[in-house]
Amino acid sequence: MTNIEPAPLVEPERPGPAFADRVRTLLPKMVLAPSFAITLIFVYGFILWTVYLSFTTSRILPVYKWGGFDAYFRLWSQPNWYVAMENLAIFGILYIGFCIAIGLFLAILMDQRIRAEGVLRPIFLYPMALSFVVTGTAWKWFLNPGLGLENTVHHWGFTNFKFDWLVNPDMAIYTVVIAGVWQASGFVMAMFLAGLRGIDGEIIKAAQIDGATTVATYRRIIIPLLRPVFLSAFIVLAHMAIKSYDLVIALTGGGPGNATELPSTFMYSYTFTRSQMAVGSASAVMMLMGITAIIVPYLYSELREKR
Amino acid sequence: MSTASDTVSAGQAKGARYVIYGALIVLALIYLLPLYVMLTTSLKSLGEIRGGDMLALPTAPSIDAWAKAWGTACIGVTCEGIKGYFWNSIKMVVPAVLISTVLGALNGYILTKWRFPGHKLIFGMMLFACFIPFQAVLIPMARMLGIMGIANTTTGLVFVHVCYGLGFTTLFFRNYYEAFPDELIKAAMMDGAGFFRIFWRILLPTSGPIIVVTVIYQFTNIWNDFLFGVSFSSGEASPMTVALNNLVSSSTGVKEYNVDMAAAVFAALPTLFVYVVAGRYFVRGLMAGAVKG
Amino acid sequence: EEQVEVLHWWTSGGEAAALNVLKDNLKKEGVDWKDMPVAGGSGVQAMTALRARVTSGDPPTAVQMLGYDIKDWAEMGVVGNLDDVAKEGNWDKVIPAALQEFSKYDGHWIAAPVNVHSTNWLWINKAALDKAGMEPPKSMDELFTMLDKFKEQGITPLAHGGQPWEDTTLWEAVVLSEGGMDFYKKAIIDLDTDALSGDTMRKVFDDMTKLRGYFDDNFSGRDWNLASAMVIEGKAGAQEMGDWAKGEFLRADKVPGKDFVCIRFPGTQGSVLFNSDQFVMFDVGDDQHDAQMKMAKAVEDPGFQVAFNTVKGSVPARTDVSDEKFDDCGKKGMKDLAEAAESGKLAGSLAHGHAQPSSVKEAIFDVVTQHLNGQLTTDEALKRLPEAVAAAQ
Amino acid sequence: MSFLKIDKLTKKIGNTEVLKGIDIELEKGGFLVLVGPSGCGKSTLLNTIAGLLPITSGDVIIDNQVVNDLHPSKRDIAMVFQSYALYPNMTVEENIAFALEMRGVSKEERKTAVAQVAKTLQIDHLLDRRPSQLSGGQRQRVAMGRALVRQPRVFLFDEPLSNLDAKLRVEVRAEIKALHQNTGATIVYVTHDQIEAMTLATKIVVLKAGTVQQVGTPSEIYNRPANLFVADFMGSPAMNMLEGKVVGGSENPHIALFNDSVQVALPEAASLAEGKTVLVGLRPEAVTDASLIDPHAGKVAEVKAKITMVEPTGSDTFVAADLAGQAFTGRVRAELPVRVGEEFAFNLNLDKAVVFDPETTQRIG
Amino acid sequence: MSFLKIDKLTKKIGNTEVLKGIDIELEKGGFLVLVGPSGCGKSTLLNTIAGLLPITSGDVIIDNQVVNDLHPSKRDIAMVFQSYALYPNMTVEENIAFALEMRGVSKEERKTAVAQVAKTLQIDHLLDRRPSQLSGGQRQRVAMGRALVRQPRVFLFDEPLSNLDAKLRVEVRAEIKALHQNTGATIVYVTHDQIEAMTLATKIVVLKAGTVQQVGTPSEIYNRPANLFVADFMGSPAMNMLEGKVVGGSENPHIALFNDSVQVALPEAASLAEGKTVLVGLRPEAVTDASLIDPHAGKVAEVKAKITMVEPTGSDTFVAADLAGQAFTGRVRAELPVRVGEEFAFNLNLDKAVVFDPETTQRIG
Ligand SMILES: Nc1ncnc2c1ncn2[C@@H]1O[C@H](COP(=O)(O)OP(=O)(O)OP(=O)(O)O)[C@@H](O)[C@H]1O
Ligand SMILES: Nc1ncnc2c1ncn2[C@@H]1O[C@H](COP(=O)(O)OP(=O)(O)OP(=O)(O)O)[C@@H](O)[C@H]1O
Ligand SMILES: [Mg+2]
Ligand SMILES: [Mg+2]
Repeated sequence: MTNIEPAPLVEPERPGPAFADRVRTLLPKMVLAPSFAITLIFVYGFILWTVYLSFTTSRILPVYKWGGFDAYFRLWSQPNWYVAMENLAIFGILYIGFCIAIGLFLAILMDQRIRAEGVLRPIFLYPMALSFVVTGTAWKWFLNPGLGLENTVHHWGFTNFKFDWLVNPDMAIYTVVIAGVWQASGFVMAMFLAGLRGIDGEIIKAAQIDGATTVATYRRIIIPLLRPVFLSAFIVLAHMAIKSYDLVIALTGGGPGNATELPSTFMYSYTFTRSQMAVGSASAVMMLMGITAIIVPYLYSELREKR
Repeated sequence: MSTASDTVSAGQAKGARYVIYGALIVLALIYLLPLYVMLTTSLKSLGEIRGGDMLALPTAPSIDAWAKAWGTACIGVTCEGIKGYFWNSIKMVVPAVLISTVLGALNGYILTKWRFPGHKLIFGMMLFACFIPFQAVLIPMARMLGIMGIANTTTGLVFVHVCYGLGFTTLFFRNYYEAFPDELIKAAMMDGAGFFRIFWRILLPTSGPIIVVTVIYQFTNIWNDFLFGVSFSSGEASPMTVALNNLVSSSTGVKEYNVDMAAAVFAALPTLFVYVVAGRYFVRGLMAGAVKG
Repeated sequence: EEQVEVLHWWTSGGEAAALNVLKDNLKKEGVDWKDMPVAGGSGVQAMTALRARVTSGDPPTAVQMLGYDIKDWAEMGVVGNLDDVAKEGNWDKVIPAALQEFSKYDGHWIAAPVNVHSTNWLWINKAALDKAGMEPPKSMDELFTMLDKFKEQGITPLAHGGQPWEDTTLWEAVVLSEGGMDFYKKAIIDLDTDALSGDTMRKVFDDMTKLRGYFDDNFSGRDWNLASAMVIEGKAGAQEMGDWAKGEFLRADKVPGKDFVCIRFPGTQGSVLFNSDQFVMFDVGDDQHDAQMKMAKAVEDPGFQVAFNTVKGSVPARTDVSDEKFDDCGKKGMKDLAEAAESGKLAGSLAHGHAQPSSVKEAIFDVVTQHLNGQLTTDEALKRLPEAVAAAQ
Repeated sequence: MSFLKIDKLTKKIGNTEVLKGIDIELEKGGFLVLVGPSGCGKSTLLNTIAGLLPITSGDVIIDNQVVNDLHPSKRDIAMVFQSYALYPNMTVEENIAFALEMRGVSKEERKTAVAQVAKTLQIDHLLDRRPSQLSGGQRQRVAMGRALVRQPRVFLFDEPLSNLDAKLRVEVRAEIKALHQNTGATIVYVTHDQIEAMTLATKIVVLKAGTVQQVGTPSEIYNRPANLFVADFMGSPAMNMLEGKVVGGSENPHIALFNDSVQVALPEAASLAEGKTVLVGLRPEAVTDASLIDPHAGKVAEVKAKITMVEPTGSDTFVAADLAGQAFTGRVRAELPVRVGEEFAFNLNLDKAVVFDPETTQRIG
Repeated sequence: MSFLKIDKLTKKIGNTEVLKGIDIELEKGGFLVLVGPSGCGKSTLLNTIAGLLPITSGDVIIDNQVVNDLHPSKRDIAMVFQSYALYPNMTVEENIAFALEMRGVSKEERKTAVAQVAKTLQIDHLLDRRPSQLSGGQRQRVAMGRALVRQPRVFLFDEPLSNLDAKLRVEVRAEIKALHQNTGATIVYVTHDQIEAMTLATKIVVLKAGTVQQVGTPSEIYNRPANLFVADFMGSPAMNMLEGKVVGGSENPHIALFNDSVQVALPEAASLAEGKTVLVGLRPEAVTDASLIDPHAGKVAEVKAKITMVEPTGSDTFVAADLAGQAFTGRVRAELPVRVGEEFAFNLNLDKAVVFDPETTQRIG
């Protein structure tokens, strides 16, 4: 088949990359650049700025007078800060724990080929759609012993019923947990539901044939398979827990006393109402460090595993 | 021969299903309580609210409170209800959601299909931005908005929401496009389509589920935002949440709970609508990748 | 077209109506009113919004502000100058010196005071008082006697809203009652450590513990006006609250002296703790300067002062305004204020930011609130109070 | 007596009848292969046998016990899935031991059982790995181990080899065959690979759209397909279908092919009307060159035809040709120099011919 | 003169060299098939030709033009992907017309072009469907249509048939072959199916770990594999490798198999040391029964061996046997009654034997 032809006299021509081609290769970066620049300035620039501010003597407005570690000393000598951190620990653990437990429970129930799924799903999801600016009042009533649940149960005739967590400094933080779980657990349910729907049906069949009961199938096979969803849910919830602000303000305003103070409310009040901007910034820096400690390892492992 | 205990008797299966439905219905009722309280209260008269049982149905339902909240309630020195603010929010939400979604989609597209060294770092940095507490950026943001000359305008608010929504939208689209076959991009490249054409003609038309997730997420977040709204807008240009706050937490005077609740329901309507209508696609979209989050 | 943009948190019906007078007055002068209401938490959100506005380089024309906040903002060099208007209106004469303390910075007028509130009032339901068969109490002991009698009647003896500023409003009244004006000044204005942790202060905290026993269970987080409503409706016997509470009573068609009694908090007759809402004028561009001046002038217009303060329950910021339009409580308020100013027994209210900058104020709030809510014992509170104050300075 | 019996089984999913009355019997130790085009209901049938899908009517009987209402775990059946369905969160050892664990077997016993099975399948060095760290063939063996360790009454395999590449497929096929021969297990096996079906089965069932087309041994299915569908489905390249006519009156009744240049005997016990059109099936290997024709063949015909396409596979060469308007494919010796356009003398082994009625599509005789 | 030339092409991905100096030439109208095990770099090579991956060093030359830096859309190459890569959001018609649209072809012209291609591929009735509504074979044809409509200089196919079932594969294979013959297109085709490679190629390139093992015609590759890897890789079941020894001194030098019971001639032009161990490769079809042995074979040996396994495929029967400790597989006539355990007389066609040096793994001679 090969025809015998004389070898080519001219070297094959070698065009360099044309200008249009160079633009073509640069184009993706050019499109990404604005977003990245925004992130650099408006996130990382501002973080640096906050860090700097925490080393100044700023009170009501930013001033750029060096104050050393003074703000940090003040921060760590505030009993409020310790209360805030302790509350964050309680709130964070319970909030994440209950959201995941309830979200998973709901998702498992919803996954049993429920007829009314289309009706139920938005019911569990809708709290996520509402801001606490909207629902705060309803919740405050609901938990208020004089108006809400306690009162209602009294109306029903159970006069011994007591539910005064909202006004009890020892228990108030738990009401914040309740409202928080109400708000976010539906979202977690959606995540788990998506995870469950993504599991290979053959694996579940295999488990059935292997003799696993429904409970064993969930415990040994399905729930371990949802590990990535757990991780995602944890990250989403952790950042919501750390950022929680509306929730506390709408429900308790940080009270009774300062029983429901969280780092986010602490930071807000020191920066904006107590005119101690440097201390507020210092607390923001501490919060950012906390977030970094949680998020960066996650991001690192996430991005390294996948290509 | 089979013994009774060995079989999955129809009765047993049915019993289990009753339990499941029962549990779901009870939980659904609990989840609905706050909304129920808001709705019934908005339909009650003030006297009935003060005297009565929060959970009771209104004895004489009336939509006066709704009319007042919408059209005549006083916010500051003007008494025109919340309707104007409703449109303010729309004017802010629509562009902000559109822009952040489009940018997120483009970023996700680039970070999965046009990779270059360092793409992971850039993505990581953008993702970390999701976690920054907004209180910490208020002051520098105000300064920047001032410098850019869009302080105290709707444009400024849109800009702020785009800035801090980018991380999430990029994350959603990146995870979605990650699973999108590279071959399709290659095929389109060989067919002669360029960067934008591939995006516009090939990726975007197949991004339905994730667009739904992103739009829902952004829409609710931006619609419900209070902090940025109160800081970067003013007066009659304020978004809904700020107006609602002004209505609900005014410091003196008789609290008109029914009007407050009606206003709150108004404020919640668009997001509720979005969730109810698009809820199914939400789970589907999450399945399509966002779960990895 | 001239325009003023006003940041305030007077969003409720009555207050807004009062502001409308000002708005209309300005309209007549050809000045437009751009409203920027930010409700909630006695101006917390408003101050946040203000910071954003100022840092963005676009401050509002005038901002409703209280006490030390004014000084803080003035210190930042972002406020305007009202000297011309003040001179024209002879403000130096007609506005009490205690207010000028806050309206002037570095010798220049920067704010136009709208009103003077005083905080050491006790509001009593007349029916309950009559039932108890008592005269209004004159000392802490008599107060406790009265509250005990109320308790016997099966009503909540003392209505209280459990928010930090409300707790501290009560607390500062008790401080004034137990220690008198000198002690108040020593402890709260001068922040004397001995005074803050001494025996008198111990008594104050003991009283607070005792008073708490007269609250109902649900006081935590309640808005003050709901507490007032309890007194109005006869569910509670009395409430300690500033004179703005009167507005609630009036709006419920209650008549002073007939349906309710207003007295100075027991043991504080003759002394007045005040706070004053002022419109601070910010440094806006020259094009808006004229409108700003017109507004300042309009605020100090006697007609507006009367119109506003009769609604708000406070007394005019000018001493040269006739009291004839005011009711009994208002008249008493004006009289007390004048006397106290005379005798040097007029001092700024801590709870309302007229005694200390907000950092110290909030630090004291923390201790008072936590003590009232049982998170701190009296001993701890006495130890914590000077510490917290020191840390906040 | 049959060990596994499927009796008038029907299965509806939604409104469509996916299985329309299936009757199958399999003796103990038999190897039943289910074949059929995609979507014909093979997996559905397997799932109903396993109890993973409820049946609509009919019975599944194992060892004389009707198991219709028995939970999958109680049927003592093991199943190997197309995707293997290994538990990704468990090691190989845990995967294999899981079924025993669920049955409450003690830890030591489990260990011994797993070790033994792993040795048989030569995966003992992999016991600590997770499925994601295994190659396709290794996964396949783990899936088999998981089934084996339970020593169930019946094994079900759903296209276990379809994810493997050609080389590995041959290996694993041999392993499955050895497994069957060594353990005497009763197996139901789904595939759509003809070679797999032929080499593994003791009995083949051909399904189409939820109905059984033919049940028989591999050689019956291959050599005496019951109808056109089976004939076409089994074998690659497919059986040639040549149009013939019944001619010759009563003296010499036969089927005339290629304008009577080839004469095929009428099938026994069949009375066909003169002039009837029939289809004569001849496999490509029965259409070959002179050197490859079966020397023991009783009736061989030679035809010359023009070559239209040549496909050398290395071991053989497939030659497509055209004669009298009929296209057919022959398989000839790889060494023969055949070229498109030439004439070639094909030898037809008419012993192998099967005759179909084009109207009923059924085999005649 | 070569139309497509790949010259010392290397490609690094990260730190690993995926392609290690590939040299390939293909004349205009040639059909080059790339084969090799999974991960050997076939797709990578195709992608570099298409311009979808930048190359590390070396050149890709099409029609005397170095295209290294040319954008894929400018190379005038069409590619059919393993997954077909149909645009899911477009109809079949839009899919096919997309490339033309991108090139600014007018609407009517597009319509005509698409209609013509669709007719050739017999998908004209599907033009309004979306890819999700098509069967595997139909998708495959659409993917081909998308490539065809552009009339490119070179076609690239990346395992286009691997997702199809056996029946369909045969059909589509024939279609691709026809396409090549009718259009004279220049094609580079990746597969790991031996039959596909053998039947389609004019030239086969065997790759292993990024290096070319052998380039040749299908018959060269099949009959004279360059090394053990190629021998083992092409053909299923694989080529038998029998261990032999060089014996016979200088008078009668030959290779002794099965303890010298079979004697294989030394390859020409090879001088092998006495006593050296070599591997003699014999394909299964060269190990057969008496009736199937090539009558023209020059040297045939008969050995009797014990049957260890029988695999009837219908058209043939593969028989595994064991002799003198060496296992081998033969292919015998399907009709023969062979049984495991029996002795069978295999005829070996020694003409077909190829000899390898086990140390270098290269073919000898
Ligand atoms: N859940 C379901 N709902 C509706 N139809 C279904 C469902 N499952 C299967 N079917 C239909 O039942 C028929 C049989 O499906 P089945 O999976 O048994 O086919 P199969 O023979 O295993 O095919 P394959 O060879 O592709 O695996 C198909 O037509 C399919 O569309
Ligand atoms: N993006 C990448 N990063 C790192 N290694 C890669 C990448 N893409 C391919 N490789 C490696 O390059 C080698 C060749 O891959 P390629 O896809 O070309 O193989 P292939 O021959 O097409 O295999 P298959 O038959 O499985 O399709 C593989 O070992 C693969 O692991
Ligand atoms: Mg199947
Ligand atoms: Mg490949």
